[in-house]
Amino acid sequence: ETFQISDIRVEGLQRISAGSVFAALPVGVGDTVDEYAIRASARSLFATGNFDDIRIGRDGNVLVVVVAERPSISEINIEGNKAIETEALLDGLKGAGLAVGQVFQRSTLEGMQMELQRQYVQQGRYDAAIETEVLPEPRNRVSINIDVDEGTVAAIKHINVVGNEVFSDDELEEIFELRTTGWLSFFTNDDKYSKEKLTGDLESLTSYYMDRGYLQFRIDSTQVSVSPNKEEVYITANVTEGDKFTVGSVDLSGDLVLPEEDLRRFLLVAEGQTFSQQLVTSTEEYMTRRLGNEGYNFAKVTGIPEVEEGSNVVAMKFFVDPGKRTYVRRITFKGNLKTADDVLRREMRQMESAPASASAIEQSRVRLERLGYFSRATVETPQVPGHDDLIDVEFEVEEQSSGSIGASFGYAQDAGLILGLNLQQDNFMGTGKRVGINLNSSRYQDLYNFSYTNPYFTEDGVSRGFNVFYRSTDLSEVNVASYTTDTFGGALNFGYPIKETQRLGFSFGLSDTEITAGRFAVQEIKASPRLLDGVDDWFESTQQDDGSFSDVESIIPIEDLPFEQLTIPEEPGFLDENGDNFLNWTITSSWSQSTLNRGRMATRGTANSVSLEVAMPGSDLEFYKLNYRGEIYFPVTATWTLRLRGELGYGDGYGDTTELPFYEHFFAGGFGSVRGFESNTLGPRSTAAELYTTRQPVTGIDEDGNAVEVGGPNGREFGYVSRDGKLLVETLRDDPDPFGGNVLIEGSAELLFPLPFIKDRSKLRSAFFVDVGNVFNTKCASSQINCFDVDADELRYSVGVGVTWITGFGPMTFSLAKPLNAGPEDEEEAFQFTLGRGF
Amino acid sequence: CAGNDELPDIAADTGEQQIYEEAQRYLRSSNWDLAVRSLQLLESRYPFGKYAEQAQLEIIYAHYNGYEHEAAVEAADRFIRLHPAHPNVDYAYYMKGLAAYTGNDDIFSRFLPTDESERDVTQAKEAFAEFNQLVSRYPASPYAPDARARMVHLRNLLARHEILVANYYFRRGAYMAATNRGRYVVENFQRSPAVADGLAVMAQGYILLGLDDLAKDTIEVLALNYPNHPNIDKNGNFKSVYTLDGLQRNWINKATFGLFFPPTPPQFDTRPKL
Amino acid sequence: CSAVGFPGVYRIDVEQGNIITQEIADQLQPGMSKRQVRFILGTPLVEDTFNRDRWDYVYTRRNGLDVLAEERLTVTFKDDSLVDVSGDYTPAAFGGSPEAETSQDAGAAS
Amino acid sequence: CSTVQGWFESDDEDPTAPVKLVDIEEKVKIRKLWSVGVGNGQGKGLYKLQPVMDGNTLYAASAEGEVKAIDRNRGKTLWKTDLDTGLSGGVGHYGDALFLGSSDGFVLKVSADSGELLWSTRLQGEVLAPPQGNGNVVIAQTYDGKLQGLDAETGEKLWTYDSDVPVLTIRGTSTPILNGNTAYAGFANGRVVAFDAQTGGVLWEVRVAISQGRSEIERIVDVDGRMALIGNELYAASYQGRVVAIDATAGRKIWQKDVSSFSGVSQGFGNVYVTDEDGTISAYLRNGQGLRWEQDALGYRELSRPTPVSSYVAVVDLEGYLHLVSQVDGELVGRAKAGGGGARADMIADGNLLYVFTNNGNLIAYEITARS
Amino acid sequence: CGYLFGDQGVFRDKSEDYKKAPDMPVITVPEHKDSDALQEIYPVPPVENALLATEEFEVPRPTPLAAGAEDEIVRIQRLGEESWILVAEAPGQVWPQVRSFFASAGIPVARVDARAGTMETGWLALESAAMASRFKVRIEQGVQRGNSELHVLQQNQVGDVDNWPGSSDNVEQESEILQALAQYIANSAGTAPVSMVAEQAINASGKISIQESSTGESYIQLALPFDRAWASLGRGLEKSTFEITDRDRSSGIYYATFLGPQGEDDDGWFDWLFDSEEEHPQAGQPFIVSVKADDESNVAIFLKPAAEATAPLEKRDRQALLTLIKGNIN
Repeated sequence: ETFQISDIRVEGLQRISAGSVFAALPVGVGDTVDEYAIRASARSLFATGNFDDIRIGRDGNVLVVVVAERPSISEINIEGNKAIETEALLDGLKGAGLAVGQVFQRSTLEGMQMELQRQYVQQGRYDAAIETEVLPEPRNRVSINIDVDEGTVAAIKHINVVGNEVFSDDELEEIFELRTTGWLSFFTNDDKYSKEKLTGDLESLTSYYMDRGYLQFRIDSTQVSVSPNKEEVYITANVTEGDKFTVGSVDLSGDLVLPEEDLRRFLLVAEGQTFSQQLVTSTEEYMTRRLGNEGYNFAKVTGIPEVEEGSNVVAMKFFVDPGKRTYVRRITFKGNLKTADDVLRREMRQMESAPASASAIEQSRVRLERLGYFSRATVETPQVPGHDDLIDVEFEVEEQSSGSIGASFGYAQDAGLILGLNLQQDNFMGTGKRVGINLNSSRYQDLYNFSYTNPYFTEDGVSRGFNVFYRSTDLSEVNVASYTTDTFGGALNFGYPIKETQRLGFSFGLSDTEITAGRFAVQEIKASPRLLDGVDDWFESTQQDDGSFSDVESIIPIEDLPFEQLTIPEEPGFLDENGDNFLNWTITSSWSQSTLNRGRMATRGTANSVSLEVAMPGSDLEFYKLNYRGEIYFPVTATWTLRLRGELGYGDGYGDTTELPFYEHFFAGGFGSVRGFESNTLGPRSTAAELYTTRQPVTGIDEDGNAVEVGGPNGREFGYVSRDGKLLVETLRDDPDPFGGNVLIEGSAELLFPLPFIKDRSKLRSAFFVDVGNVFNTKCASSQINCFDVDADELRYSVGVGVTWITGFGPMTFSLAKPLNAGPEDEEEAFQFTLGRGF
Repeated sequence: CAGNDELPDIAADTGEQQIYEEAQRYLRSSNWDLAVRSLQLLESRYPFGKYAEQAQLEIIYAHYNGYEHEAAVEAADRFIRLHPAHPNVDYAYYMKGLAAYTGNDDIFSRFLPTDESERDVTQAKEAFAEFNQLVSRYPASPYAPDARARMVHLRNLLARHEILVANYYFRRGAYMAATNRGRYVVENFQRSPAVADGLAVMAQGYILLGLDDLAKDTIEVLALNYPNHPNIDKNGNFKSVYTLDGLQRNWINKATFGLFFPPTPPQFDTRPKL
Repeated sequence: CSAVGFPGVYRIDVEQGNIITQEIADQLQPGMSKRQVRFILGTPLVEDTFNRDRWDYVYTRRNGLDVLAEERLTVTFKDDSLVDVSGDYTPAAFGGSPEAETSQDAGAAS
Repeated sequence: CSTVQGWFESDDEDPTAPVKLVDIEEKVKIRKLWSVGVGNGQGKGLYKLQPVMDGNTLYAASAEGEVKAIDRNRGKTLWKTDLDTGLSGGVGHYGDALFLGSSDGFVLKVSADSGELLWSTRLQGEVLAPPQGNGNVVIAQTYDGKLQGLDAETGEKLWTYDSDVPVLTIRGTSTPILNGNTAYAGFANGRVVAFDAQTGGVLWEVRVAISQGRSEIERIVDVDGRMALIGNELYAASYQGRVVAIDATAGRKIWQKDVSSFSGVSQGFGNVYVTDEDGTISAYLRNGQGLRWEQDALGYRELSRPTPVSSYVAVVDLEGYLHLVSQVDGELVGRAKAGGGGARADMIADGNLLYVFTNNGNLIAYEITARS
Repeated sequence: CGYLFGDQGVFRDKSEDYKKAPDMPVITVPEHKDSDALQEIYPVPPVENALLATEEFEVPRPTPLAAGAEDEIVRIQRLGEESWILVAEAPGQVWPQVRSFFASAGIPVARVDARAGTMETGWLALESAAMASRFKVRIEQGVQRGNSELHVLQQNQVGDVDNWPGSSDNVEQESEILQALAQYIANSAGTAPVSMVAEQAINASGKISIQESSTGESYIQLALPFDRAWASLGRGLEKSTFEITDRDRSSGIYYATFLGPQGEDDDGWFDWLFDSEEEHPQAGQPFIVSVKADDESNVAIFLKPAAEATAPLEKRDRQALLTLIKGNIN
């Protein structure tokens, strides 16, 4: 019988809101309902999945709906899972609609079990067993315990290719990624079966044959089976090789757009050659890219081999469909949270509202990565909806800090603790300008430098900048001849591109250098033997035959020391000849070229730079320094790269400066040079200073002839000792310090290899290296040791391994190197480490 | 093993009320992650208690203040999914908008003189879409006025970005690219103040492209709508700032190969100094 | 001299607009619909907001201030049918001489 | 610290671990008569190369290609030949010819007197079971689910039957039976099919098991083990399915019982013997009246095909132990160590002589006598 | 450092600029030119009141959902001689309980109008009464969201029996039924059934809310007649730890000083409103709380610091105090 509903009453609700129940009911107040409608509403309520039991009755004209809510899940805990993380399992369950707080249904329990089983079967764990247990909790809730026995992963025991006559089973097995259990399998897991890997292997098997002429190779069927105990997997592939084909004729058809011989240049397939699918695909690729450069972004080139009946010859037909000439509508950038839009846009070689060129777009992408502001730049060219010849170009970049504001802390063996506040920002405030405020102090050098460069002073890339610096170095600290230099100055610099990847640079600098030679300054700097300042009298004391010296007859002030008492130094030191304060203005011109694929940690391309720094006539010192630096990367395998690096330096004085000033000398050894040797220690040594011997006279005669304690009441006076008309000379014994030279020859070959666990190779680089190099001096002082003119067999070699890791503080590098032919004077240093300075 | 340094584990049986009070104290003392933890504890232990909904809302607030914007959006999404018809669901939409609006600015960025319209605009688009959800669904919500004001700001920012790019292309010499960017603003960003500059860019571009009659029409519209635009002189014709043979350069610049005192390229930018 | 700065500064060519050839332009017939013209000439990069019935196919290639190439073709419609084609490649059907003069390729003196 | 402990505790009572053997009271004496080595035995491909008996000679083959004819009495090798191809299926015998399957998909006919190769024909899939001959046709079953009929004289292909192979199967195929002009074969899709050997026409088809369950593993229903034909009754068993008695002429199921076996069925003493994958040996009454006895002392020891010998049934387990149970009540009565890493190949019984071919290639002859 | 951080300074605080973002009209195009290309790909939808708070923007806290710290579900409230039952459940849930009350008490129900929320009994003779009488129960939404109120009207069977009197003829009978009904509802709480009609008819969104005046000052909007509102505001102020020093009903003003949380150990439900642990900034401040009737069934309640107040009342604190008071009016 039917009745008209005056009201609907729902009873038994706990958590579900009344609103959602009323919404689920197909009937409402005022409807007339019959038996069928009531059953339909019960069904639709049940469909919500929230209720275990629904009873619908009548109370007069009020429809009474009594529901029993399904329990909700209070917690899910999983034990016994080792291979798959609990989170991963829970995520899988959430996907199957099973999570804490959800309504619990019997069907979802089976769904859950199947889901977990599926995850394990996918991992090749065919005999995994899963038990579930549901425990009721108060307030109509349930908790679910899952006990997993993961079983063992089925390992591949046997792979058999049936029907291969041309290539042997072992040869084919090499192609397969799936392998039978070998000794490395515990690590590479290559003996774990997975469907994807098998499909991949079958594809590489097919292309292996197709690339060697077997056009009609096909795989008839593959069988995968398990041993009864489900721990071993057996794979068999049944193939029909077909005959080997050679290429008969090759011709192009369709709308070539370019003259035929332009496109034919990209033809890798030639007559008489064995057919190779690989060559066909790469020909297609090169031609499509060439057409892309012509603005045909949607060009399609398909190579179709047509078999001439009955023969093993195939006629290759390349059909060219250029599609419509495409234009770029808009170029957008994504991910440049700090870098301004025009900093990216000015690197573009592709314009908006212009014909699209695939090579220009790719070039733009590489230029973005070469900036060094981004760790990665990718580009997509989606078609503009509604226009089949318009594309948008969407770049996405991932910014990396190209410098840091704030204190930087570094440690290097040669420089000790490097403390400094530096604001070396290549992308200052995202404007693309390079700003550097460096306030560094370390054991041997204090450097204050402010530099500003705008690489895009004009749209075409003419750069303009300046820098001012003050540097005071005390090189005695870092095993270089003991002298200190205080230099300050500044320079204006400009640069502009002369080709897509080459730039010229000019810099006009002015610098004032002051050298203070230490007391023990080496001979090359200050002639020896020399008088010590602070000792201003001498006395004659004759040596007795028992070796002692006679008493001092008289103390004579230094001024009236007869000249011939001094020994004449054979060679004047640099400071003697040129004084110790130089105001030079220098012009540096440089040519640089770079096709590196990444600003930092590049893996492909070359970079060379030649620079000539000339201290112009009219400066106190007139010298020039020529410097070449180059590096080139050869990809050896997909992941191994060979990097060759070289550096040459030559400097000399001209005009009235006889030699390259010693503080401008080249040094070698240590990081960035020949590792395995202590830094800056290779090459010529300085000769220790010779000083006139001083001694305290024991007793002395005062002017009126009676013995007196020389040195006066407050302390011992010093005086020079002379013997038979000559002041005695003693040489300092401290070991000779490296002095550098005016010729630098250096190079290294590094084999970059991937560390097994490291995925992000732009952050960490490891390499085996062979370093070679030394410093020479064309004008060795006669007494200088370890000083040679340019001589190949004096080059030092070392071999070792080094790792650089870019951390938050900047690059951290360490290397372990073994010198092969260290000279007697060279100081070796096997392990070298520096933080805050790259190599 | 070593117990992790979790929140001092609140005794299992502390009542719903105490945990909620605990969370309030952390919120008041701006201790955001502890607040989040106790609110989450409250929710998991009493998922259907009377504070559950309120706790979910306050988790959003705590995440946002703790600069964990993704987590705030996630919490808001969860609230919207669980309580689509909740009277306070507008708050969740609003917070999603705010999280996208602040994006990954840190504490300083509101002071730095960087111009957002120069930076990546995808963040602005996302924020606009989120606020749009709120304003179009709940025009009466107390948060709607603030959301709408931000939407207007975002739209103007997106329009300004187009003009900046147009200025670059004028400097670069790609006049058609600049014109089309101007046209894009005029055609798509009606009601934004950048439309005036869009028209000026179009006019200047057409002149440089030699399409004078198109330029004439554009100038007529510009003069009609923005008579006091800097590129319109008093009797309504257009002051062209770019010519086909580059910018005038003073003699010093010429003498020093263009390296010193370069002419500053004109900019179409009539943004009022706020 | 128009050189901004140092001699030999490398500047990229700035290409703008649609590339049209006489051969393509000759396919235009009066009365064609917008869709047909768009199929032949491609999407016009200059489609003015206020003159929907006029399409300009302008092509320029510049290096700095020197103009390397400049061609233009203007197509006007009247309620969706082609009425006039003018510019460097006036097609025969619109009174253009069969071999239209070649575009001025000579770049301005740098 | 739960993770660290997790590594060391062994899989607590993994339910499917092989049961430890327990000493039994030997009621039977198993004497080893002789043993002959045949090449490297089954090799690595989980093959099931089975020796075959013809009168007084036993023919056995090994995976690396060695074939031997051995005199049954004293185990003397009559002749030995090395076919320079890997072998995966064998040794079929009819008349004066032996039939072998190579792992590269060839069927070889070899002279039973000298081992000289007569012909070889290339098929598509691996031949994992001994091809059968009846004088004018040779039947070979391949691993890709096909059954091939070849001309006995020339080896030329006559007909091919193709069955659909499920995604995942148990390694190996069943051994076809050639009885006069009808051939019977069990397939990986859980069906047994009868053919007219000459023309390849299908006489009847019976479904032994239906694959159910969700994952690929649960859906395996291979009929892999050897079938048993006695008179008009054909017995076959499938993995995760049933043991079935079929009326061989009508192709009608007589009775069926649930079992999961991969090593095959045999019959004797009025019973049908089958070993389940969980290690129980069951004897069902041939007349379908149900189970006669069941022996589950050898749980999960991967038992081979139960082979009736004199009044006992012999099985070999994964460690190579030869067990004898009584045909009457299934009681364990004898045990001997055959070794050789187990013996997958079906054993051959003649009277109270039992020939076992171990996986590493030893063909051993045993004589079984009851203890007094 | 005005230059750096001031309004025109280099490091100007830009976070408020969005409030001044202009919204311009669409450009007019001369008629002979096409204008169909003009559109808005980022349209900004209209908003009801586009008024923006002028002070510095602060991330708003989620407003508290339901107040009512009291635990009992059912209470009888009196104002003058009028009394009614306040139930802490939505009208949709109370309605069926009233029906089952009459059914269990064997009282015949004559007319039911769920939309208006009224239920009328037939004429029944109570033992002590001289004549028959009948009752009319009216259910309406409570002041707070999720609450409801039950009003009972009693009529004796005398005189004009067709329509109901303004107030009950016999007050004792009315309160007797009231008590019984309240008791019945109190002990049938928990899994109370929900009626769809009642649920949808009487919206349960509460009669009280905080609005912002045109001048940006927030106030409490209360949908109750003046005298009812005056009474419940008084009780609400006391519960919100205000001490009423004086009141002037005719001009609708309460003089009250805010005492602030008196350090009772378990902080009140609303302590999250006051920032610092220690003394609340407004504690001890005198206030003027004025009640202004907008119409005969709506009032607006304003909170202003009294003349002699020492601490200024910022927006945040006014908002907090008003929310506190709002929570305690029911």
